[in-house]
Amino acid sequence: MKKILNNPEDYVDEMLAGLTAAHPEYYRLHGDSGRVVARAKPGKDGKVGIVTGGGSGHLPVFTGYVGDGLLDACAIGDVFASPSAEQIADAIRAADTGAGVLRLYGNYGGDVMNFDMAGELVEFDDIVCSTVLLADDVASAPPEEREKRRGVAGMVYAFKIAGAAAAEGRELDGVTAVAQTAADACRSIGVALSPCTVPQAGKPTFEIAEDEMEMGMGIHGEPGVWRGKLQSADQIAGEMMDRLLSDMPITGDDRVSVMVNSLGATPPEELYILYRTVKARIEDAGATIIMPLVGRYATSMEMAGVSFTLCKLDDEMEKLLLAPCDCAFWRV
Amino acid sequence: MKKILNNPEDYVDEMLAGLTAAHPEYYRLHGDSGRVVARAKPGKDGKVGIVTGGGSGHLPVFTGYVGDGLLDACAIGDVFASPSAEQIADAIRAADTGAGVLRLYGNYGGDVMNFDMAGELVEFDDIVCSTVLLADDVASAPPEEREKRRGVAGMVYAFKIAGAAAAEGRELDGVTAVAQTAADACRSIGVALSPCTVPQAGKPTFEIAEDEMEMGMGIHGEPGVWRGKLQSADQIAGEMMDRLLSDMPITGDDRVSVMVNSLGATPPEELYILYRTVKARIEDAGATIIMPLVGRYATSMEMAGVSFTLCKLDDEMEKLLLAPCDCAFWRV
Amino acid sequence: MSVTREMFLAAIDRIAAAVERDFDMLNAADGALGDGDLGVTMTRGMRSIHAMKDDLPDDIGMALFQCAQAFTKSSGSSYGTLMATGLMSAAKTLRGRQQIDTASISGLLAGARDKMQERGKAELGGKTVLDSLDYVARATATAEAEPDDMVRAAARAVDKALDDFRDKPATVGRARVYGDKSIGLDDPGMLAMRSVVKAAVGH
Amino acid sequence: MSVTREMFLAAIDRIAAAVERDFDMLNAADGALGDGDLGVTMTRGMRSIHAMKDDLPDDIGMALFQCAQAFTKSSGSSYGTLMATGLMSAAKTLRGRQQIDTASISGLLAGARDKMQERGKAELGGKTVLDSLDYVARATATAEAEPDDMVRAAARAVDKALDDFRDKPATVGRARVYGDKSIGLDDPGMLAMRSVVKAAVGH
Ligand SMILES: Nc1ncnc2c1ncn2[C@@H]1O[C@H](COP(=O)(O)OP(=O)(O)O)[C@@H](O)[C@H]1O
Ligand SMILES: Nc1ncnc2c1ncn2[C@@H]1O[C@H](COP(=O)(O)OP(=O)(O)O)[C@@H](O)[C@H]1O
Ligand SMILES: [Mg+2]
Ligand SMILES: [Mg+2]
Ligand SMILES: [Mg+2]
Ligand SMILES: [Mg+2]
Repeated sequence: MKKILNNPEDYVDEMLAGLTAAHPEYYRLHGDSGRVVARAKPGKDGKVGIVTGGGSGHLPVFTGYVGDGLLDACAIGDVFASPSAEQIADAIRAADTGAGVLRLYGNYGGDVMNFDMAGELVEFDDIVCSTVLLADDVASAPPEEREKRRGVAGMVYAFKIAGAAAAEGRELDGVTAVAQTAADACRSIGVALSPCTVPQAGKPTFEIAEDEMEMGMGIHGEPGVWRGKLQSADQIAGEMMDRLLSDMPITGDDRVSVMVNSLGATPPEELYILYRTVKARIEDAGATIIMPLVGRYATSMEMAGVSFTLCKLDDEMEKLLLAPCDCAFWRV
Repeated sequence: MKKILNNPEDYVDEMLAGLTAAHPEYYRLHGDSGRVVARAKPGKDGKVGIVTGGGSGHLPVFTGYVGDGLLDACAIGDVFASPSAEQIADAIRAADTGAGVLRLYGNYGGDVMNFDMAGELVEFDDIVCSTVLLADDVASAPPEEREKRRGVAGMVYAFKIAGAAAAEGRELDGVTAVAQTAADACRSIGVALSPCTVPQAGKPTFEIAEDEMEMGMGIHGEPGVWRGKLQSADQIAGEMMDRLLSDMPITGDDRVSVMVNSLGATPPEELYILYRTVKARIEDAGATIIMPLVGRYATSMEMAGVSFTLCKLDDEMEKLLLAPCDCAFWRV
Repeated sequence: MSVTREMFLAAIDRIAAAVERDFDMLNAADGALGDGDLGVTMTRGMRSIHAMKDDLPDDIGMALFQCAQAFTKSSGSSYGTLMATGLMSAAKTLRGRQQIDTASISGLLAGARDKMQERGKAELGGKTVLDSLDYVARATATAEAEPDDMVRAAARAVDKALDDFRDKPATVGRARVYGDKSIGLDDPGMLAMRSVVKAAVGH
Repeated sequence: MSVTREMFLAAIDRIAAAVERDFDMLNAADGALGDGDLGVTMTRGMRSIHAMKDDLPDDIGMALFQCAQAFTKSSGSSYGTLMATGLMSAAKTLRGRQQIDTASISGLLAGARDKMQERGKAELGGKTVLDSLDYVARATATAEAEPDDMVRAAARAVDKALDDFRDKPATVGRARVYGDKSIGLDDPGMLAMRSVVKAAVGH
C-alpha cells in the first residue's frame, strides 16, 4: 500500500498538528514533548481523570477518543511504538484535577513498563493513579493465560464506559472498578487480509499472498491462529463468532454490544455484509444487541481486515455505554 | 486489494441488509426493489422531500446520508452503476409528503437519464420534482464546460445545506435554489494512489505502478490530468489547492468550508498531514475556515487516495451547514 | 403489409435468443469502453420480456409499453433506459392498434430516435445507438414497403453504421473519457442495436 | 579501587561511540524479532547523555539519575525504559557519592537486574537483557576486586550469556510471538548489553 506523507520521521508530529488544527474544539497539545493530547475543555475539578496511550497509527485510537464523556488525555508514541514514560507522566498530569487518574490502556509489554514508570514519576506530584489493562484479543493467548492477551478494539468500550462513569462524578475507585468490569466483559478477534506500512520502517508489517487471509492476526501483524485461502464473508464472520462465543458464551438473558470494526482499508460496505451474520449469531443465542458499532473504531492505518468485539453488558455498563459522549470521531 | 464478500451478485443487497439491520433507527428499505432506502422516521407532512441516488460503493454516499436534516430517500444501483428509473421513482414516492421533491445527485449520464425518466414516471402520481446536479470535479472538464463536470464529494455539502433548508420548512423552490447555490459553490479534486475492485467485475478499476499516483482521477477510475511518481504530502496538497483555487479564487472576506476526504483506504493520519497544508493555503488567502471536514465522506470502497472539496459559503449557506443533522455516518 | 401479433412475438423470441448468443461479445465491447455490463442489460431486459410474452395484451401499443417497463425495471444502465425510451415512444403512437403497418415502421424508428436523443441529450453523429437507429430509419424510409427490401435495408443499415463510425472517437457516455483511444473500436450500443435489428427482421 | 568521575565520563564516551558503531547491527537484530528500533533507542539515549556529559553533577548518584532520565525522555521503547530503570536503581544506592567503589559494582548490577525484572515482570532465563546483567553481576562478584580481572570477567560474561541463550526460544517482549523461530537468533537486548558492557569496561 502507498502512503501520503512527507519525511517519515515527521509522520506522527504532522498528524497531530493537523488533528489539533482541524479540531481545536476537542484537542490541544499539552506539555513540550508534542506527543500529549489533552481535552480542549478540561474536565471540571474533582472529576477523575482517564489517561490512555500507545503507539500511533490506530486512529481514532488512541488520541481520537480524548473528549467529553471519554478520555481526558493521551500520550502517543511513534507508529506502533509506546510513548515514553515522561510523555505518559505529562498526560497523567494533564488529566489530573485532584481526584486521581485511571490509566486505561492495552496490554503490551513496552506500554506496561512505561505506564508503570510514569506512575512512579507522578508520585512526586502526589497524583494517585489506578490501572486497568485491556486484554481482549482471544487469539493472542488461551483462556487460562488471559492476562497475557493483547488489548485491541475492546478498549473503545472501556473508554466509553469508564469515561461516562467519570463524567457522572464517580470517585477513582468506582471508575476503576467499572472500567475493569468493562475490560473483563470484552472479547475481540481480528482477521487480516493485507498489511500496512510503518512509515519509519518503510516496508509492510508482514507478507501475505493475494488470495490469503490470516485469522487471529494482531493489529501490528502479530501472527494469528491460521493462514489460508480467503474465505467468504459468511464463513469468516461465522468462524470469528465461533471463537468469540466459545471464549465467552452468551445466553438468552444477555444484553451485548458488538463492534464490527475495519482495520482501515476494508470499506463499510463489507462490514455491513459481515454484520448480517454477527447479528444472526447473537440473536440465535437469544441475546439482545445494544448499540451495535459498525465502522472504523480501532485501525492499523491502511491495513485491510476486520475485527469483531463482543461486550457483555450489565445494567450499569449498558447505562454508561448509552450515556452521551463527544469527540471528533464519535458522538453518542 | 482483497474484498470480504459472498456472491458478488449479492454484494449490494447484503450490504443494504446489514446497513438497515445495524441502524433501524435511521434507515428502512422502501418498496419491493430492495434498492430504495428511506428515513426510518419520515419527514413530517409538508416538508419538501430530497432524493438522491447513484451507484453503490461510495458509503457514506449515497444511502448513508438519508437522515434528519439531510436526505429523505435514496435509490442505489449496483456498484458504480445507476439505479433504475423505477427505483428512483420509488425513492421519489417515498420522499414525497405533498410538498414536492428535489432530485439532488451527481452529474453522470446514466444517472441523469434515469432521474429524468423517473420524474416522468412520478408525474402520474402528481409529484412535483425539481433537479440540482452536482458537477464539482474540476479535473473532469475545463471551466468553460463546467456543466460537463462529474459530481463527487461536493454533494455532501449540497445534501447538508439543502437538507437543513428543507428541515426549516422551506418550499420546493427555496430548497432547490439554495441547493443550486451550494452546488455552484463547491469545487473538488481527487488524487488516486491505488484502485478498487468492482465485485461483479472482479478486477481492479485501473492499473497503476507501486510508485505512481494520478492527479485528478475520478472516483470510478476515470482518467485524470497527469500520472507520475508519488509525491510528498505537502506537494500533493499544494497542487490540489492550486487547482481548486485557480478554478474558484478566494479572498480575505471569504468564509469557506473544506473537506479533506479519504477515498477509502487512505487513513485519517494521512488526511491530517494533508490538512496542515490545506489550512495554511486558505488562511494565507486571508479566508476563514468554517467546520472543516476531515474523514471518509465520499469513498470508492478500498480505493487509496484523497479528494479535497472547497465550499465557499454565504451567510445563508453557513447557517444551514452548521444546522443540526443526524444519520448513522454524520452528526452535526 | 403489416406486422401481426404473431410476427411480433416471434421477433421477441429471436431477439431474446440473439442477446443470449451475444452476451459475452456485448459485455466485452462495453468492457473496453465502459463498465462491461451491456450484455447483462440486454439479457436481463429481454428475459423479462420473454417471460411475460404470452400475457402481453393484444393492443400492440400497450404491449410495447410493457416491454419498455421491463427495461426500466430490470436495469439502470443507459442502454436499458434508452431502449425503454424508444419503446415508449413507439408504444404511444401504436396505442389502440393490433398490428404495425410496415410503412409506418421507418417513422416509428425515427420517433424513437428523437425521443432517445432528448433522453440522452446527445447529438446525432456522436457514435452511439442513435446513429444506428438513424441509419435504419432512413434506410427503411427509402426502401419500398416490400418486407424483404426493408429486411435487407435494415440489416445493411446497422452494419453500415458500424463501418462508418468505427474510426471516429466516442463522444458520449462512459466511452467519452477514452477519447481517441476509442478510435477503431465499435460502439457497444451500436453493436447491441445490430443484434436487435438483425434478429427482429429475422436476418 | 574505585571508578572516578573522569573514568565515568570516559566510559560514557566509549559507550556512546559503541552504540553509534552498532546502530545498524542492533536495528537489524531487533528487526528480526521485533520492531527494529533498538539501535535508534540506544543512540538516542546515549547521544543525549553525551550531550549533557560536562554538566553532570559531581554526585555520581545524581549523575546516574540524569542519565536515566535521558532514556525515559528520549524513548518509549522497552529497552530504554529498562536502561532507565537499572540506572535509577544504581543512582539511588550511589546518591551522595563522588565515585564508585569497584567492589560494589557487582551489587549495583544485581540491584539493577532486580529492579528491571520488577519493571518488566519477566523471569530470569527468559533470554533477555536480564540474563546478560545476571551473568555480569555474578562474574564480577566472584572476580577479585582487581579491575583487570573484573574487566575480563564482565566481557566474558556478556559473550557467555549470548552463547548460552542463543539456541533457546524467546519468551518475553515482542520477540515472544516468534517462539521457536527465534531459536538460533541472538536476543537484541543481550546484544545491546554486550555493546554497553564491553565499551564500559573498555574491552
Ligand atoms: N447519452 C447517450 N445518448 C445516446 N446513447 C448513449 C448515451 N449514453 C450511452 N449511450 C449508448 O449506450 C451505450 C452504453 O450503454 P450502457 O453499457 O448501458 O451504458 P452504462 O453501462 O455506462 O450506463 C453506448 O455504447 C451508447 O451507444
Ligand atoms: N519485559 C521485559 N523484561 C526484560 N527484558 C525485556 C522485556 N521486554 C523487552 N526486553 C528486552 O528488550 C529488548 C527489546 O528492546 P526494544 O527493542 O526497546 O523493545 P520494543 O521496541 O519492542 O519496545 C529485548 O531483546 C529484551 O532483551
Ligand atoms: Mg455499460
Ligand atoms: Mg452500466
Ligand atoms: Mg524494538
Ligand atoms: Mg520499539
